[in-house]
Amino acid sequence: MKPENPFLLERSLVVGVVDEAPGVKTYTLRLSSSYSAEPGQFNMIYIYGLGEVPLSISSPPLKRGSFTYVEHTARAVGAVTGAILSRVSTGSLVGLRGPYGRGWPLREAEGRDLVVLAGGIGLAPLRPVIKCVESSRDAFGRLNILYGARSPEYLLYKYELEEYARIPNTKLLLSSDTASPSWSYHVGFVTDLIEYIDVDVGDSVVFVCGPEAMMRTSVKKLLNRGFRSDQIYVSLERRMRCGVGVCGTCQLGHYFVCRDGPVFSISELGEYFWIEGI
Amino acid sequence: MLKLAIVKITSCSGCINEILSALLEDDIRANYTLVYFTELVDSIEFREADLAFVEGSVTTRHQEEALKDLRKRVGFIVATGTCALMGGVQSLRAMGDFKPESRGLPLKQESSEIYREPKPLDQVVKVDYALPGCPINADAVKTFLRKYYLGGLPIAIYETVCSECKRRGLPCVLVTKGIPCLGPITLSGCGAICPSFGRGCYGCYGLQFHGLNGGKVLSFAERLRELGLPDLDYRALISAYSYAKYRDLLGGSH
Amino acid sequence: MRQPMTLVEGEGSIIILESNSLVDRVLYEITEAPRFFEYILRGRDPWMTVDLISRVCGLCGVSYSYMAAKAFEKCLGVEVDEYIERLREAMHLSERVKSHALHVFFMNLPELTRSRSIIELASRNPVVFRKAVDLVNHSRRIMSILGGRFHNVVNVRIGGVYRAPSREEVERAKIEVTGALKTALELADLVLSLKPITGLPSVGSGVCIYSIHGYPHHGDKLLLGDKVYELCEFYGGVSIPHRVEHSNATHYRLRGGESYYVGPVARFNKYYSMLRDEARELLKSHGWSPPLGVVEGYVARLAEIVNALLEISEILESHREVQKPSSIKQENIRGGSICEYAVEAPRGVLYGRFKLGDDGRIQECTLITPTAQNLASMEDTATQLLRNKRIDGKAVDVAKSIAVAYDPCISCSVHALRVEFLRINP
Amino acid sequence: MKKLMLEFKKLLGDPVFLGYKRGSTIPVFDEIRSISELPLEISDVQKPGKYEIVEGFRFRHSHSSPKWYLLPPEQVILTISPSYDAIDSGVSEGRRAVLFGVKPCDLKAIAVLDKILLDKHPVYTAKRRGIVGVVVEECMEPGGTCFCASVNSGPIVESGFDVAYARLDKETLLLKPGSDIGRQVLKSMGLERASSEYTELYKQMVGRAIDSMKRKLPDLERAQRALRGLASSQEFWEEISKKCIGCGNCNYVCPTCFCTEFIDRVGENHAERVATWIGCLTYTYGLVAGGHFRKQLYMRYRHYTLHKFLYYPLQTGGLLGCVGCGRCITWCPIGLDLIENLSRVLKVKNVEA
Ligand SMILES: Cc1cc2nc3c(=O)[nH]c(=O)nc-3n(C[C@H](O)[C@H](O)[C@H](O)COP(=O)(O)OP(=O)(O)OC[C@H]3O[C@@H](n4cnc5c(N)ncnc54)[C@H](O)[C@@H]3O)c2cc1C
Ligand code: SF4
Ligand code: SF4
Ligand code: SF4
Repeated sequence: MKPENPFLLERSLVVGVVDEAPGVKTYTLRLSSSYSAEPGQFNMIYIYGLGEVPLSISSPPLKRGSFTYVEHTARAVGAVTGAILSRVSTGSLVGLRGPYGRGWPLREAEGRDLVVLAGGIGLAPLRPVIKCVESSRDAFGRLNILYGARSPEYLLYKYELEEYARIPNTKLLLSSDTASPSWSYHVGFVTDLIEYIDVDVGDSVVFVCGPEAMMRTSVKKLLNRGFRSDQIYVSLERRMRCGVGVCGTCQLGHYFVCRDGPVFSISELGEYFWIEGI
Repeated sequence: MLKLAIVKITSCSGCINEILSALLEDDIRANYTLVYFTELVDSIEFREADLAFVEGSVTTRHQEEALKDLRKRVGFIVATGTCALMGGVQSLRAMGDFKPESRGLPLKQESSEIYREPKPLDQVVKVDYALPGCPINADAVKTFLRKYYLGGLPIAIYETVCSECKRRGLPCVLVTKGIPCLGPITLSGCGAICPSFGRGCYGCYGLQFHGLNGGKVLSFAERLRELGLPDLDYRALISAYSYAKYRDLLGGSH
Repeated sequence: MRQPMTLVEGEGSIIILESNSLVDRVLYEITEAPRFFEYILRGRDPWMTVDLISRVCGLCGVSYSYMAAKAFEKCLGVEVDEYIERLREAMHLSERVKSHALHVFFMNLPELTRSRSIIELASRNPVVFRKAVDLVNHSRRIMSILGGRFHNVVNVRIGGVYRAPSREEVERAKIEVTGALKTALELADLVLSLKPITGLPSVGSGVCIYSIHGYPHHGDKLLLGDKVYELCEFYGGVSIPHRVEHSNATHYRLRGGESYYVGPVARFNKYYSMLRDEARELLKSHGWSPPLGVVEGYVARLAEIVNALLEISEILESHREVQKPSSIKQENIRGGSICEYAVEAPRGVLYGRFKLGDDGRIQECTLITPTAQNLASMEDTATQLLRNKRIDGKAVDVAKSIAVAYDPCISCSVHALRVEFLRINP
Repeated sequence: MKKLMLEFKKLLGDPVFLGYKRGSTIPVFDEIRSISELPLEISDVQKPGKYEIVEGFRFRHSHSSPKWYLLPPEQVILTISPSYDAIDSGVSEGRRAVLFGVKPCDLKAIAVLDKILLDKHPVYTAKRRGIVGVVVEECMEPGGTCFCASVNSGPIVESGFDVAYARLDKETLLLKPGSDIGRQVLKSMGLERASSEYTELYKQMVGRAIDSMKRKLPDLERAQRALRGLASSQEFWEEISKKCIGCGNCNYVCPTCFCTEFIDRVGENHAERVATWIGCLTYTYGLVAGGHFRKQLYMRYRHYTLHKFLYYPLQTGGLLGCVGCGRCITWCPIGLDLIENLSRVLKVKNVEA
């Protein structure tokens, strides 16, 4: 018997590209209609001859006709993402497999308040969360969105950020590490915004995604504000090559980040979250 | 078509000849125009290029300036070979008390500014990619050129010759025969050629310096000493191809 | 007037000196920065030297390693198994094939067919190009099987080789040799029918290794005219090094000031009769016979390619399993020995002399490369051909084509700048 | 031995035999075509950083292991065209094979890999599913770096095999069945029940074998507790990894290490995705664009150790990642001794919280 090969790819057409920030673009991919994914999951995107990268799904999959459409926001940092940014455009093909991983525990957030805390490109996996809350607004309590970037131009989804504030019962807090003339929001780190969180601390969940250092600071501050470690979820990044828990490169302690994560609660992570290089 | 320049400074042309072998592939020739390659093309100047392979280490002020000028005209520079990355064999002269003087007639003007210690390219200009090896091998060049044309790069894997040796299933010459082998501290890429000939690696792909420090190199040297290599030899052996990195890790006194 | 050299290995320029707007002398300036190999090798032990020295030249590294190994073997009294010695010769010969193939098809052929480069030739005549590529790739694989890789092979050591090829490897190599031979003969038919641009006999006499057994590979005696010299005799007083002001390279001339040349033409003219019958037949059928002038070097190179492939094939036929691929007696290293030897590198006689100190390490070393010996002859030939001609594009072309004909490999950049001999701190 | 092979051949319909095979250098795990290829007349001498083959009849293992077959160093998992059509999925059905003469530690290692890879990794799964018979050689005289008894994976086997044999001396084999197939094989070989003289001798030899293993973890659980307590001590890990140079040899020779890199080869008109082994001790492990999650060598060394002793059990439902084969000790070019390190962990007093 020939086993199934999890590394086979689906050929996917790029149907739209949006410039987000320097070196960051959002791509809309067309997939077969059977595709579906949860917020916080990711796909492996393959570029011919160059390799694969894990990219978070940055929009809830949209079914239209005989296709499903998903978005990915990619930042050029290396061998493969560099090629995506420089070569992939509307009409290009890419290879795709997924979705993988365990996403945000939206079910658990139902009926409770929700804090979304993101730094830089970290908003990508959280955007589907915001969209899901928006589309079933009554299922959730208050929504706080805390988002910051190096400078205003590095914010993602600028074209819709302000709309988030118009979602009922939602508070949007933005920050920029550096000041600029047109910037009317907070200047400083996104973690500064934690003190302005306006939710029922005892009955809420927090989803955090951003650079590792930012997440550590955030979690410390959140714990100080009284959130319990089982209320706080982070989405982790590790070198990731297979996506299906066999290559071992994404291990963090006994977890395979690709399969058991990338979303974990701080209580699940325990000391893995705090020990450098474990 | 991408414009490709092949530039040589102080070196032996071994790498360049491996590049030449890569250029014999039809698809690669179809995608690159050679704007400068004195060995193959009778043209002596070029204004700009998308990509340049630079072979050799910097050993004169003249070369240093030429390289800086090249940097301005070339989009992407590949440091080619262990010379370009870590100084190469010519750097061994820095281990003695060498003075670049001639006994007979004086050296020519521009070469009278010869450096005692050759510089790897990244000490002079920004380097975009590195291909180690003395010489590099044509397959690595082909891979690079094909991936570069596709808009990407080969992903970086930093591991040792042992990795390749083991994956080939070769019996370790150090463990089974007590032969001094530099495989454990040498960058992979050659495919463990020397162990496959039953001999120890002599480090021609250069020190696998990532994640190593002087102490670790010395502890490995200690092991070589146990295997019967005298002091001077293990130092010359470890630094023969990668003196610049060796010195970074261990300081000039070693 | 100064014009950078192209289609050669390494960096250099052609300088044309004028008098009354006419060519007075043609000089070749080697701008390659010296690497001071003779200095680098000091303090090294002979074992390491054999590997290090191959980095003198990326094209003919085997010749260097082989020369050094033989030099040490000879003065240390190391016996090498006969088959193993033949294997090393096969490695050395495949390097000759590779180097000549690159030279003839990538440098001579474009010139003979008036193409700007092999790249242009590739689009004009893809069939020929394909074949040339095949030949190079065959030689690439032969060298990889025998020596580990195409350049800087790792399988030459004092006392023999590190590992003799297995039967299976030999079989693979044979297939490559057969393929190479077939391709080489087809290409030879084409190239031998072309005529060189300039047709001048070379200036000076040819020097090559003296051989009684066959076409010269390596040895400890040289042949100049009809006279046989010991190496130390030849380089100790017959060939005299000159420093010239215009170049980083040392020049060599005979005592009387006359230049001499080394390389395929010198070998061919002296040892034509020792070529295999097939090689001679091939030449005859295209009307070539000795003596050749240096500009007809590609003819000699083709003959040598065919001859070398025949020899390699014979060596592979004699394959046998070897238990001990090397015989080494480290204790034999005697302080104070002087080890010298010469091999016929693709471009001619390569001479090395190593003085070992009491600790068995190299105390002093001299390397005399083929190109260094050819430079004076190159300049004399070009000067004789162009003197009193108008200085124009054509003159430059001729000067260039002389350079290409000699195939100066200048990247070795040892070219023996004598450096101040300083003591190395232990 | 020959009979044993023949019976398996008959019963299982001509499978291939896989085992340690003598070659021109040292035995490696490969296909066995004839009985003469078995390493029956040699022994290995193993010490930290040292391996030698001598005459004898106690061959244990080499750098090679069944991993070489089940999860080969290089596997092409996909060949694809520039238009993203799969040309070849690279995965084929595994050959019907009998593992012949594998060691107890090898068997345990396969059990460990099963938990991680079976039905997830296509190449492994295919090959593993093809294994139809297992013949184990029990170790009456463990090798110089073995410590299987400390980690409960040897020197004898209790389950998971068809036939196990012990070489009581050069000529005498004691066989035991471990499955119906095994019983059938032994029956058709017409073997007698061993007399108590032999079974006594066997028991004694096993006892001696266990005692002779120099490396011991007197109390595995205590060691694990200590490791847990020390996970955050940078100082400790720096100290015990001081001599490690990150060459990765331990990873490659370890029969349970499975970490994999993907290399993308690109040719003139197709590309290949190749899975290759990667070592967690090498710099690549933890390297990401713009950063590194385990930049210092001590971090990678810590991961290796903790993975083997703490994380595997959590990933496999209780199996240790170390099967006590000692390969990582023998094949370390420096001769670093994992078990000696662990003994040091045990000696650190105040870590038991
Ligand atoms: C679960 C998850 C979701 C992600 N989502 C996004 C996203 O939505 N947008 C985005 O821009 N980036 C995202 N990343 C990061 C992104 O995967 C890396 O930037 C990318 O892999 C870098 O690959 P490269 O080939 O360009 O870089 P190179 O440095 O050349 O990397 C080579 C290979 O190593 C692996 N690798 C390197 N860096 C990382 C990394 N940081 N994370 C995982 N694998 C890595 C990849 O397999 C990559 O192909 C995500 C990472 C993870 C783990
Ligand atoms: S032979 Fe050398 S390269 Fe190979 S494993 Fe041993 S030490 Fe490493
Ligand atoms: S084994 Fe070492 S010396 Fe030999 S070719 Fe490879 S890197 Fe060079
Ligand atoms: S960790 Fe070492 S002793 Fe344990 S199974 Fe792996 S190689 Fe064998």
